[in-house]
Amino acid sequence: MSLSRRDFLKYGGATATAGALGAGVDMLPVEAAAVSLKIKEAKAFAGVCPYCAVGCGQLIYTRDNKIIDIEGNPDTPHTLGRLCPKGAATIQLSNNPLRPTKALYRAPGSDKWEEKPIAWMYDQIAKRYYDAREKYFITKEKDKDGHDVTVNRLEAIASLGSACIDNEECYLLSKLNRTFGIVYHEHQARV
Amino acid sequence: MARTLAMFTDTSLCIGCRACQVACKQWNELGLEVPEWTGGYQNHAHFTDKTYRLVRFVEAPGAKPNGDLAWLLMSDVCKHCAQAGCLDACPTGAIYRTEFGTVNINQDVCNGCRYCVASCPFGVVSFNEQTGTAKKCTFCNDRIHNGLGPACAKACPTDSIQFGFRDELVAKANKRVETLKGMGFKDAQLYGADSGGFLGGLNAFFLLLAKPATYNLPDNPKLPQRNVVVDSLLSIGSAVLVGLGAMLAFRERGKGGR
Amino acid sequence: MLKAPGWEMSIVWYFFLGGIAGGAYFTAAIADNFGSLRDRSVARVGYLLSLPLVAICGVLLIADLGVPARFMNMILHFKFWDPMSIGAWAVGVFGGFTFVSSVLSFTSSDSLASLRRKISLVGMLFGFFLAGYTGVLLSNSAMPFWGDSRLMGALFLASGASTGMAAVALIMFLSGGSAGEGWHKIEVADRFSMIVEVIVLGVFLALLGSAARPITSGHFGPLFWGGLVGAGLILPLVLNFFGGRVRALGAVSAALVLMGGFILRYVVVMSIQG
Amino acid sequence: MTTNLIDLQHSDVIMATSNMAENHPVGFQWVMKAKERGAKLIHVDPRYTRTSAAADIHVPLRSGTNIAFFGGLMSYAIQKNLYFKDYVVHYTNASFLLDPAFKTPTDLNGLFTGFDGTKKSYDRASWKYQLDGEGNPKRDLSLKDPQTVFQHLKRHYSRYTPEMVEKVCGIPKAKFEEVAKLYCGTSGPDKTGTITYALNLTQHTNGVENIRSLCMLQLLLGNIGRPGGGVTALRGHANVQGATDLELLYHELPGYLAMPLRDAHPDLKTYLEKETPKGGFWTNKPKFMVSLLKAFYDDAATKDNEFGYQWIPKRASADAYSHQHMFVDMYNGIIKGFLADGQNPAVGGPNAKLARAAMQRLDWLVVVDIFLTETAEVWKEPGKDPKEVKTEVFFIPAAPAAEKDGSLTNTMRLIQWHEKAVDPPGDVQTDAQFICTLAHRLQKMYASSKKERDKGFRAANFTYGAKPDHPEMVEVLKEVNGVATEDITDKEGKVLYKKGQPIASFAQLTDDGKTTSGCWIYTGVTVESPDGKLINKAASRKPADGTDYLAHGWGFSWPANRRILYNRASADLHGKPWSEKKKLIWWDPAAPGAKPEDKPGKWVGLDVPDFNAFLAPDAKNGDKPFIMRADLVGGFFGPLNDGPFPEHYEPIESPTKNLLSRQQNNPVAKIWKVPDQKNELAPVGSKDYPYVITTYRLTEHHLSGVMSRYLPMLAELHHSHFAEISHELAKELRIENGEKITVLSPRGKVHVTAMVTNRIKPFIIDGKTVHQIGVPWHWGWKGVDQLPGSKGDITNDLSATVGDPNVYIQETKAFLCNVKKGVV
Repeated sequence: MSLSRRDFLKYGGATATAGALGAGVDMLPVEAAAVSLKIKEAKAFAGVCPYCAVGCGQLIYTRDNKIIDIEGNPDTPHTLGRLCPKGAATIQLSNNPLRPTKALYRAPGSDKWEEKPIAWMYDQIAKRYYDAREKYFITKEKDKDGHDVTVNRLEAIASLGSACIDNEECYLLSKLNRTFGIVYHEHQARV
Repeated sequence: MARTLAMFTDTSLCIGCRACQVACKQWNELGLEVPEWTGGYQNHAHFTDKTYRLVRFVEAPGAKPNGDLAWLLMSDVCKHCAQAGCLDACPTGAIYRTEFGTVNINQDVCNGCRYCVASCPFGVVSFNEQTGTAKKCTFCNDRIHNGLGPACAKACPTDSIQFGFRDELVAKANKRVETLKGMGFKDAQLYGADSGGFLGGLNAFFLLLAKPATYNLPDNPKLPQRNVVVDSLLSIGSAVLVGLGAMLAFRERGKGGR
Repeated sequence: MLKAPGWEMSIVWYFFLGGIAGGAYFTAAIADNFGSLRDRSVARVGYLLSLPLVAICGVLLIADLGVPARFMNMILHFKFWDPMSIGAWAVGVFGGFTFVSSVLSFTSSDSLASLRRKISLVGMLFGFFLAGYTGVLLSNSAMPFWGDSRLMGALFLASGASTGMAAVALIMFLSGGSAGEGWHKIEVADRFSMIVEVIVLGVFLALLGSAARPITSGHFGPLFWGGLVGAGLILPLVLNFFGGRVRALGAVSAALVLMGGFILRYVVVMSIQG
Repeated sequence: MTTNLIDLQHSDVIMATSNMAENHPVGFQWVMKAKERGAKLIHVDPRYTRTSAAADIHVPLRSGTNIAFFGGLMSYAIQKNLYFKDYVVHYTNASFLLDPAFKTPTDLNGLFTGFDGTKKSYDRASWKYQLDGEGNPKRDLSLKDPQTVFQHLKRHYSRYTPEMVEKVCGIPKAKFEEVAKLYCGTSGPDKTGTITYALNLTQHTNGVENIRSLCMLQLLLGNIGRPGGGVTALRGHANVQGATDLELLYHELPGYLAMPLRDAHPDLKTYLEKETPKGGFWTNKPKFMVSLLKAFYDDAATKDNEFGYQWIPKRASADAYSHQHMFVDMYNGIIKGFLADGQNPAVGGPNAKLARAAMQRLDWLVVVDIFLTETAEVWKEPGKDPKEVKTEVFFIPAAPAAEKDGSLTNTMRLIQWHEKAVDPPGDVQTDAQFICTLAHRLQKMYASSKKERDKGFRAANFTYGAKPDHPEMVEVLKEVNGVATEDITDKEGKVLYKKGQPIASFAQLTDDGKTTSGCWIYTGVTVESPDGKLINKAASRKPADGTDYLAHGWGFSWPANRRILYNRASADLHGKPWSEKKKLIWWDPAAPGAKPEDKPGKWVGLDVPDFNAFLAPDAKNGDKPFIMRADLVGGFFGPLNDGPFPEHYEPIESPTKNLLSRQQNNPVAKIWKVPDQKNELAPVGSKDYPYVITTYRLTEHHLSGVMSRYLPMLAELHHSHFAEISHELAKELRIENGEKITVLSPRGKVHVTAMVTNRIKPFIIDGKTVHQIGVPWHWGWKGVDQLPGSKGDITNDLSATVGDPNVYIQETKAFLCNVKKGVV
């Protein structure tokens, strides 16, 4: 998406002042040029607010692979480009010094994190999954009438989350857990 | 001069969500600020060099038309006064009025004398220790000069903050007051909409559901510089008195002399 | 809800020393123009005292800015109705006068001396201004009490005059220059100023009524009544009547006047902060 | 929700039972628009909130008494004849006759027929309709027969008088009658009203019945399926709807298909027999189930191996594996390893102290999140010596939405696509990347396995697009949508779908393995254009316009892009809108039929019909709008584990005995026994815990705080963790506004700032004063260091491990606590 004059035009339309700003600006091309706008040269992407389930459309403005501004997308029919404080703060989910960018490992009984290569983490996690499945997998069980039933169930691993990830990711997680045999399989909707 | 732009904050539509406060912080890249206990939800207690939009929360028992408790929510901001104390006070010309009628501080010119801070009837202008300059709502000067509305007005979910040409908004506001009066909000009133009223009218004006004092706003704010002539004349008066006194004391013509 | 500008001790000192500088220079100018040859010592002390004080004022004023390097922005931009703007100008211009007058105060040439007298008559006006404008600046702010006090400028000016005279007197006393009749005259002149200041202060308080509370009651009350009104005005005024004969008392009176002048600015400026 | 936020503007009365202004501010703009049109807003909430501030009437009700309130409203509507008769008679099961043996709590003192006290469960034998010769339910359209659902309903709720509501809920009679008059006024052809709810109704030991009672009121007033009506369910997370549709839930498979049970579903045939109803749209369930199995197992799923049905794990019991079971079983050592992906149970779940203790007993813990949550650092819990925690912890930094492509489903069932704006920094992974990379690693480890049990997992595909570890999200969505596994032709042999083409509608899914679909309700979200390009409808962004206020061109709303569910009910029996003012869809007899040879007639209007578009009103079942129900009508009578009609019971922890019957609590509610006093409960009217506490959320924070406590712009908006208490209680306890207090429950205690406010008032319950306090639950021990107030104690340390008998959700909206001045 390209930075939208749409944004302002819509904005105008969305308030009682249709075209107001257009007029304001056209009256003063020099002024307009004189005051620089940080998102003028930025790329705009269509986002959806990651907080509540209203699903406000957002415009994410970036420069040099960095987010410089996030505001509402005025085209969004059910939100008209408005945001709540959380939506308006979305930028700090990405640009935030508290955010870890390296995989971390905490050994049993240790009192500190250790940075680890991401590949090492995957190998280790996969090993834990594999070992638990091999050790605790239940293939067959007797039903209430004592007949053998194939249950192919793994109770030693539980999976929780998430209502904060995308549909595609939810599906992939369901697919992984269910095909792997996991039955403790939940997310926030339950609480 | 372009047609005057304004922000109309209709507190009867405010749900106190503070999207405006955050949207302002985000766009203007204002820093982190440690909140203080205000007794309720409101933070921060006052406008600061890092808070240009501030939602006020006021519990008003019995103020609802049906006599129930009212929780008055108001998104406050720099009023961009038509007669602005800060602008008159500024000795450097850093504070100026834009062609849209808004009042802005040129951060490259301000030298931090703080006379504007003392001269704002609303306690809006604040001093920033890091930059050594005065800060306040810019009416998103960069945005309005590029066809975008102020960040706060754009974010507002309920149209409590409306942005546009002043004359149009005032007309709208007057209608809204009538509607609200009809709904039983007997104290519904506009604050700063009348350009014949105090400070020549505010370019960020408000619709209130109770008396201004309830929102901690002055009933009739005045331009601080209104007395400069009187005060100067009185000073000259006392100069003359002490001057005469001294002349009498030193009067020596003829005696000795040259 | 209103915000204090965060003007504190450096501004108190600026107001205080600015008042002395203005007062001292105007005393000198009066003595120079209307006094006898023997009053030249008074004039010289006044001129020479005002010069360094204005210099210090300039430094204090600039140092208190958020961005001192941008001090010139105040000078380059002139707003005749804005006390802060012309104030900054006045400090500069008055500084020039004090310099010239100080230099010329050493001349023995009559022509230069008469030039000095003429110049000082003009400079005197700026002296008055420096002593008084700081009050007008405060009284034209949005702050409660400051903004309500119509006579702040008049009060600061009267106080500036008397502290200026007191400073000159004190220097003469300490430098043994209190022998001549100049001493007696300045004591009399200071007496006038003090009386004016007492009257102005009275009216000032009467006009303000409850608005004066920040200084007349609470935390600053004792200092105001005891330090300024009592020890800084009434007592020195009484002592002043004997100051002519018992020079030591005159000197004490002068010292008290200076103290009072400082306390006045201190309570007025600080009572609004925080 | 059955409706659409945009449509709220057409309501005449909106009854918010949730705190909508605070938790869904942007959606609330439509409520404000309705108000500007003259609509009235009622806010029902124990606390006076920012929603109450905007409301015309605030109705404070004691937490945990929702059914008493809704029951009172239903009773009022029936007694005062304010219900929508035509709608009730024809579009609901009100006219159906019930088995004579069936009795309600009115006769059985708080219980329905069939209660087994030892098993603590109901035998539902008598909970059924009387059937005629063809096996169809007998009806009495006059509603007069005492065995009609309607007469039972009337009798059941006749006990819920305004006086009773005042006694139980603490709502003054006059206020209740004012509200009842106002809301029941939305009945009839010209008016509609909607009711919003969120966790205020769900988080109770009768959570499901709470919501049923709301829906029943809406049916009674004829508000479902009509503009400005419906049930406005407001969900809390960006994708809680999607995560539910795609079934990150223990009891179901994607698309609301039951997760097989060992005893009930030994094989696919039995499963489909038992799970497929005789009537309604669910008769298509076999197509959906088989298509899902094909999506999971690809070519490995064949007719001969039940399409891989046996590879799907079978549950040992229906009473197992839910969130609360999970942490009890984890504490008991059954669970060894745990993946927390974008969830923070150390703070967010009930009885959080138990949850943390359970996680500290794990062998290993994997946390995938944006920030280092309390869950990731559970071994650093204040007061805990890390040495004692033997759990091995792996933390994978995750990417927020702005750093990845994907779709989210909002509370309106609207699927919206978001674009990746920037690359994730450092080693940050998207969740999809994490899942697929892990799956690939595991599949490599099982590559050589010959075991039958592993075949399914080995066959499951986790590679989408060219780069295995960077899955192409559109490809995943296409699998969710479903494709043809081979060329599909119609009777004439004309090719409908070529192999691999996305299926356009779930109506075209098959039960013979010719189609896949990862979630049938999403079918239609991706289609193929005539020129063979994949069209992602979730990414379509056509704004609303005058002709289409529901904006069908923006995103894709499941099912089949319908924006208002059950919209057949917006027209009368004969297919005409109930009124011009409230028209949505209607039968156009002139419109051309499905095929040229068919006789004309079609459902048309402002929304996609949630109905067979060509089924005439006078055709069989052409007058039955609720197509997802077996009997095709709205259900007043709807058997659940705790009864076919909602009945008021007190919360498990309550300050008062049940004033309505001898049955104190929901008789079948789930109460877990946990060792080491990890789940103590306060007795009725406890002296040690005399106050009602409700937990809640704030506009400025998000759930367990992971996405708000670490963000300075949000964290600075509240001074510190606090509890809202009334002036009356503060006076009794000599507590000053702003001082630190201690809130205690039998499970734990928290230290918070006292916020003394007019917005909380004590209730008068059966003549006695009952104090209630409110405590938000966003805080944990982590946050922004420069903002001390961003960190605080964990409110969920107070709540208990008890649950609703149908879905096992916890009771965090109403339990007991004590309050003490200072830090004790």
